[in-house]
Amino acid sequence: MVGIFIIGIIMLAAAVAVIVVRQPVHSALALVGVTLGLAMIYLILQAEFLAVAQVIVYAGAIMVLFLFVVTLLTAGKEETETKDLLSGQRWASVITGLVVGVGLAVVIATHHPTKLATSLSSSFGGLHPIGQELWGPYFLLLAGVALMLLTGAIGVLVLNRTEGTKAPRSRPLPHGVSVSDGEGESRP
Amino acid sequence: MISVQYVVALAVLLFMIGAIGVLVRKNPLIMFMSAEMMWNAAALAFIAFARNYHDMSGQVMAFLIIGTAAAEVGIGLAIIVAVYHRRHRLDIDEVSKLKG
Amino acid sequence: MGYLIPEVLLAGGALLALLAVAMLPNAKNLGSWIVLLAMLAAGVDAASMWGVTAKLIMSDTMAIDKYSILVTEFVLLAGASSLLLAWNADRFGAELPPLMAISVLGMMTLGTAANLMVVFVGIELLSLPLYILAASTRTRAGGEAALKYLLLGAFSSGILLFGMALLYGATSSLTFVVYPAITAANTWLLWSGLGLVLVGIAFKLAIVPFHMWVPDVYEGSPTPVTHLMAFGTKVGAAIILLRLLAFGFYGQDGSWGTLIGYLAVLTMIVGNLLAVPQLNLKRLLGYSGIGHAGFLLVGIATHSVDGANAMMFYLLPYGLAAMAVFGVLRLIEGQGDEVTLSDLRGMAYRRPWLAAVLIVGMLSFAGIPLTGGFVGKFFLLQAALFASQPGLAVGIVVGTLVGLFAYLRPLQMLFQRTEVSAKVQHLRWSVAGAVVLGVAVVGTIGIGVYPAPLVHIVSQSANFYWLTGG
Amino acid sequence: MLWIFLLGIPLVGAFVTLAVSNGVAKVTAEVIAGIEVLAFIAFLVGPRATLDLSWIPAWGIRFHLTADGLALFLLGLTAVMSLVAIFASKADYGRTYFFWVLFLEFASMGLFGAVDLFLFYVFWELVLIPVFFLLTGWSGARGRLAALKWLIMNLFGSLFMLIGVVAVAVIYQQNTGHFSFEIASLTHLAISPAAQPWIFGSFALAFAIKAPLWPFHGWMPDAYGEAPPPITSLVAGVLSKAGVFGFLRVMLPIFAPELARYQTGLLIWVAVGLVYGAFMAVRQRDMKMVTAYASLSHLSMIALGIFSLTAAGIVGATFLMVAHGLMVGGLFLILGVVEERIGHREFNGVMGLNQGAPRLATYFLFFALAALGLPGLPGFAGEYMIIQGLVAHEVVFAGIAGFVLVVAAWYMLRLFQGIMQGRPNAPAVADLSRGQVAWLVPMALLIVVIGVWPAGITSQAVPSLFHAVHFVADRGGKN
Amino acid sequence: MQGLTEILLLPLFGAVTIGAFKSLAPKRYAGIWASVLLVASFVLAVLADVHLAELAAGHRVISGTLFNWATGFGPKIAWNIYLDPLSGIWLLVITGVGALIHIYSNGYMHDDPDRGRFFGYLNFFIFSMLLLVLAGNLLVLLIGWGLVGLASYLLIGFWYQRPSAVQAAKKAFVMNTIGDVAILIGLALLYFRFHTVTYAGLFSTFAHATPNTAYFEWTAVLLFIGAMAKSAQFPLNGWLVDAMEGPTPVSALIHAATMVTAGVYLMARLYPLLRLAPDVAYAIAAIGAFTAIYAASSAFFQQDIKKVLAYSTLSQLGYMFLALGVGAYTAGVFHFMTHAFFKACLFLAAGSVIHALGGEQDLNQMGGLYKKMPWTTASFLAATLAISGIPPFAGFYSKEAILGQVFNSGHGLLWIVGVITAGMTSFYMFRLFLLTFFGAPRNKKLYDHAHEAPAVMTVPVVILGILAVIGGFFGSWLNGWLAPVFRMYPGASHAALEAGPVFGTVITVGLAVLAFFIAYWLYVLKRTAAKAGISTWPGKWMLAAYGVDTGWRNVAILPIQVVGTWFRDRIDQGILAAVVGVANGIWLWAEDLRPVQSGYVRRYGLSIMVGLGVILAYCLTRV
Repeated sequence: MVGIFIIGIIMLAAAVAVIVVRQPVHSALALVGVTLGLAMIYLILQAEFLAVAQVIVYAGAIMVLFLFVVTLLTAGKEETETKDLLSGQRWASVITGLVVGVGLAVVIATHHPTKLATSLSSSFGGLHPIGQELWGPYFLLLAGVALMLLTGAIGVLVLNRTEGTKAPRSRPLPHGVSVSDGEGESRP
Repeated sequence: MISVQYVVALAVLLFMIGAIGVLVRKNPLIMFMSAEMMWNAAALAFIAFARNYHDMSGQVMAFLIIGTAAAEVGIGLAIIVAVYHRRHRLDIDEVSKLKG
Repeated sequence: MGYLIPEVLLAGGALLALLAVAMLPNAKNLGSWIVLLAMLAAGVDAASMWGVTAKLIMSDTMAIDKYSILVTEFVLLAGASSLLLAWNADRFGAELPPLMAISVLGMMTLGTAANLMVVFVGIELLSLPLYILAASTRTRAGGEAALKYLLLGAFSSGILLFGMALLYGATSSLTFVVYPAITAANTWLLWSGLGLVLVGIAFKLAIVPFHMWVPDVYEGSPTPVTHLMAFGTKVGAAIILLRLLAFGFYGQDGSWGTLIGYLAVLTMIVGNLLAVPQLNLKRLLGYSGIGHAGFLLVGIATHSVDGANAMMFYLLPYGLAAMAVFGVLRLIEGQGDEVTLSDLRGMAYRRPWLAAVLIVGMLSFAGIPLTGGFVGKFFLLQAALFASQPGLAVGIVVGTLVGLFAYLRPLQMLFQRTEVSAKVQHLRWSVAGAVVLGVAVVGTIGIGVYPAPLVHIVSQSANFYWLTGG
Repeated sequence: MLWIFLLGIPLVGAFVTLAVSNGVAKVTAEVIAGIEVLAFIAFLVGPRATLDLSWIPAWGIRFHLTADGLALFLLGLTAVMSLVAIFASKADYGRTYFFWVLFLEFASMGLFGAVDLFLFYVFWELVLIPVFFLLTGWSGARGRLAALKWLIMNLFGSLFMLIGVVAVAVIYQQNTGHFSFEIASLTHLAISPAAQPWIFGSFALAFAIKAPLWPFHGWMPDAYGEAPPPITSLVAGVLSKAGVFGFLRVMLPIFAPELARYQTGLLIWVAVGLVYGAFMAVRQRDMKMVTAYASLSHLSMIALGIFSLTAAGIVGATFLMVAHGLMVGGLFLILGVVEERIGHREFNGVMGLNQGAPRLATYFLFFALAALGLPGLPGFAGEYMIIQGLVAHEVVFAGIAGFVLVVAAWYMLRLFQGIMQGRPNAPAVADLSRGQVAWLVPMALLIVVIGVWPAGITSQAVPSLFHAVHFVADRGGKN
Repeated sequence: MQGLTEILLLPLFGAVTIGAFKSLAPKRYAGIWASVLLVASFVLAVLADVHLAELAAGHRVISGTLFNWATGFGPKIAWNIYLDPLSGIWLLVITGVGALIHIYSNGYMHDDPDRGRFFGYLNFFIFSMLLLVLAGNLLVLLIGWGLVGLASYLLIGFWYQRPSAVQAAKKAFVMNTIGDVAILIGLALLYFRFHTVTYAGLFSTFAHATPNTAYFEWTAVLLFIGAMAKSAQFPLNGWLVDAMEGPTPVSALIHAATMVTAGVYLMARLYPLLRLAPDVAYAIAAIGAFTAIYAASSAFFQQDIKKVLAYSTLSQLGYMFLALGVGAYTAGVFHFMTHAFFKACLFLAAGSVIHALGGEQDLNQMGGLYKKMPWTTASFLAATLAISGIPPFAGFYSKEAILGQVFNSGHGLLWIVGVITAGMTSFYMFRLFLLTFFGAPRNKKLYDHAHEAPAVMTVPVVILGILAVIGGFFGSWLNGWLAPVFRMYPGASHAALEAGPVFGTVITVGLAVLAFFIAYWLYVLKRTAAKAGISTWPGKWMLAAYGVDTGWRNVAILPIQVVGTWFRDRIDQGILAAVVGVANGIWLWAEDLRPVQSGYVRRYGLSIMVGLGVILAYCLTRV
């Protein structure tokens, strides 16, 4: 219980950091913190498999990708954000965000979920039950996610192909690294 | 026993911060990260409720979210790279030729 | 599982096409042919299921009923027409057919969704290929469109997901078809969850004020992709909204109906209004799509079987008209990506048949009799009035009137006598384009002249209220 | 089955015309329109077929057309005027032009024949489209604007009427449990008092805009002014009847009690339009506008007859519709010839065209006299019957109508004399060609015949107007 | 129907054939053809009347129905043809005088290039006029009524190059339309009440009607307005004088002998209605008397030979209405007949003069013509004596019949007016006669070229002159001839001719003779110029007919023009602007909204967020 509070506070701090720090790299690092915090909460909530998945996928793959792109794109460019030229955007965003957030918080605070009397099985959230679900009734959804990942792969391929390359060659999957020449500005 | 409300409240705050982040930051990467944060907040809420209801489907949902996020990030970053690799600044407001 | 053969066929087709593209890079149109055949097969298979009694499959996560079959057919039509519009054009890339197939698969999934997970997966499956496709020509506008679509899509998906989480919290179930049975309580949690989910879906459906990505993305994307967005995405988003509200929340009388009603009127008027001053034809169609989303919402807002049928009905004429207009657009644009109103000058004299197709499509959008658009609007009006909601009817009328300005201006350009635009002069027909236009025109006029079969089919399929025993 | 020919000939013919080359398009269209006239004659002498097919069974919509006395002569008017308009068109307008004209003929035929409310509405909107394109593609400098005004203003009314159409059917369904759009079955509806004025108003608005009746004539000056003369004559001669026809076809059966309730208001409204149109016509400098506003006034006259809710007034209105179509259609064609000869539409004092073009002057005078209601010509007969009806209801309106007839003499003669008479101040213009006389003569003869023998039309109109007459009798109305 | 249809259709046939073939046949054939047809129909008319006379006195009606005119809204209205002694008189006069004038026109219009058109119109007029008098119901009458208006319009504006002729034609038509409309409403009222418009049907129901009700008064007023317009009774008189812009035979035929007496015919025809509306009958008499004296005084200072005659026509028509108003129907018809003779004669003679002077109509240019034109002078004199009421010329008898019955019926004031008018008539007619034919020639050049008209013109003039001399002797025959008509239905108590008091005759004739001497003294002895006195105030007023035209302009035309201008410039512009304004408003609104679509992703996101907030708020408040 206390753990959750502590982790939560740290996580919130990191989350705020994501959106306030000036350097994108710092943001990405803060987000790593958030995802790790989440993983810990998942653990507390008896979602062990997801905690592991969160660490591997988010902290391991996604955030690395982010950092990679951040460094790629910020290299040799101005790193900090200029002044916000959209008048009132910042204030309006914060206010509406707070309104929505507070509204939802009030909703949550007034909600009293029914607590189940039965105790949680020890295997809840483990690899086995989730696997049974995923490969059982939700198999198609899993397949769908797989298709999405495939799509992602194709997407990276398509989007950062050099001009004149009509069909996919045996190009390495790492995304958008070496193929960033000649495209993008080619609007007639 | 942990009250699910606190966890969901945490998720709400995370969601809120993510939403605000998308709207206030000009760097598309950070905006995208903020959006990921919103997804994560949702996943957190799912897991919390799954814990509350002793129902695995919430966790399955969270798993789907993580998996989908991975695919989405791949595509998203590719698009961002494609759009920004020639630009001087990572500024979303510069990408506003289409309007009206 | 047998009910999911169309989906499986399409997924298989996508994978096969991907493989073909990778293995045989020089075989022109091979991927397209594979996907097209898969789509045809899926369509035939889906049609063969017509007599099925409505049921839930896959642990109550998917609903197979006549609506799902109709949606399957509609989105396959959208997909096939988009594919044909991209036929023979190298600049969209060889991966376009499998990506489109995946997107269409997402739309089909939405048609069957009875569970929030399926909704989520379907929406993402629909969106991710479109993000890529929007940028696939790698023009500056395409990149901008893709980026805008992506960021806002991710943002709205976050909202959608959070709303689902709240719904899950309120009901302890992700299978929304059982909501009426398990919760009689109208809690704030339930309603705020619904609100957030509505926002997420409304984004995809392009409902004001969640519509703003639409014109930009439409304008920037390649035309076949825009067509898929305009037709397919709309079908998918509309059906999921209908499913969610009519399956999960039909017991909660009035409240959401009124909300959707307000949104419908707002959307109809704003969408059509903003279409008026547009000069870029695709952008105009984007706003027009927003306006039509408003019309679709009317059907849902009536909170009745009639309304649901009317919405279902409206999707087809809308899509056919979109096929006609995008098809003409595609022929005019040639190697370019942009068609402005002045590019249409003199077409009625130089390319009378093409002009005729454009006229039919635009008039269907405008809801003129003997086109499907009119019957659709008529159906919607009927539903609105049966539901004793004259405000919605007036909204339809005002929206249509405002939209007229937008639809008539391009038509007047066709009759510009003095100068003929260069694009029209250098226009070349293509067989694939002709097929799309032919289907579009025959369908539009056919539905307009003899709508009885479609009305019958749509009315027949309205048995989903009994699905849950509610 | 005759109906299939009546509708099919112009429709198929339109596409045939589109398929032939530009050079022979006009001849093709002439032949098709001629066949259509023959088909109408066959219709007139043969059995009055009705066509009644199931169309959209789910909503009780039927493809139901009849040619009762109300519609019969309007169908004839459409056939004749279309033929004349095609004759009067220039061959170099091209095949698309003739396609639209024939399509317009098809749509008008359907409109006047439809007795299913849905079908009526379909044709009601359909007639707008060809005119829109004709105005867009074949008219003067402001034609495009005129086209937009035409379509949008008309749809403004029509779409609200669509709500009314649907509402009526919905109410019927709620009353009886089954669907029907058959006008004849939609009578005696129990419309709630809250909805009733709105539904009534939606119909009235649409009809008033189409006619047009004051003050809904905003589209009229541009459309009449800019359109090519044959199209102006079709719009003013045939389509304008659709509005007042709607009052008879749709509103009289469905809204008889409401019409009676609002009668005084309606009468005052159209009486204002009557005077307004006449006064406007007196002060115009543009020759087409004189006729346009005269037409506005005439249509108010027709509406006045309808709203008198007497047998005489309604029969007179029916008759005047046909007569007015021929007269004003012919007048616009003549003015088109004049405009073509002199190159502008202004007429200023005296122009003395008579000097060089006596035949033109003769036909001009004939149509002008017909339009001003010279006794012996059909305008007079219609106006007499309308006044007869007004006398039975409220003699004040008869007085107003009479006053306007006097003003009509004034503005019509002002128009005729201003253009044709006086000392010539410009070089003489060419007279009518033989081709032009060839279509003017039959029109003039037709006008004379129905003027001398109105019974030919009115006797046919009676059975179809039986309901109206009956209704009037129910109210204890005097004749 | 005893040739009635043929009588009707012969002139129509003539008009159509002339119209159709005028460009093919030589020009002079048109006049001959028209005249031949008219003579033929005159013969037929005589035969028809003879046939009528052979019928029993109580059944002197020939009627028939051609075909239905309109049905469907009540009892049918048909093309009824109806000949009785009353219409028989008109029939004879129309065809007879008409034939003479047709013949005369062959000479008068000899040099006009548009002769064909002229005779076509003329024949058309005869057809219309015959239709008017042969009509068996009010509706057919009204059709004829309108068509004669048209013929009058066409003939007044015959010389369409003259702006004044064009204006005059329009004025005549519009003013006549006032009458048409009044009749139209009147007959609608009759049909509404009695479900018929045939004379026989109406009059038989009148017999049982209660007199003096508002319904009958109004109906009678409306029908009388129609008669006033056609017969140019004050205040609808303005057009008749302007109508002199037409060729002179037209003035003789239409604007003197026949058409303008259609009002007299209508009122005589409708005498049973006048019985039911005694107030209107008195008004008719009063207006007739007023018109008589008003027009007579207006004639005093006219400079134009035809205008004097026009005012005299007005004045004589006033007499006829005076007779009808007091119930002296036969006297009215008698005066119509004699008037047709002498006025046609006067006009044709004046036409000869104009013809001789090369188109000059100004009295100031005439004088002394008797030497050059003896036949014309003699005829003109006979007619002048007739119109002045000098015994034993025709006018004396008919005028005496009217004045006598006015006196007998007790309308003293009207009688005095009539008597004074008789004197005035004598004065201005002799002024005209003397200025034209006597005294020294005022324009030597014109005088030198003057010559007697050719025989084709002179013969009709002389025939009419003879009729003007002997026409008065038909009185007793006419009395008997018309008696069955006016006895058929109640209401014609004073219909038959009656003799007035002797002193009345003495005074009348005395005044006329006195007036002759005054005129002789002024214009022959003192050689006063024609234009003398026109600049003094009574002269100015009388010359302008007391400003009735100006009054019409101010009362009717200007207001309509002002209101019409206001409609055009304000209301209609407003309506058009409203249409454009709404469209522009939509356009501008859309343009104003476009910047909202700013292209900035974050703005779009904010829009989503705001929408989310609103929807959330909605959802939460609804629970």
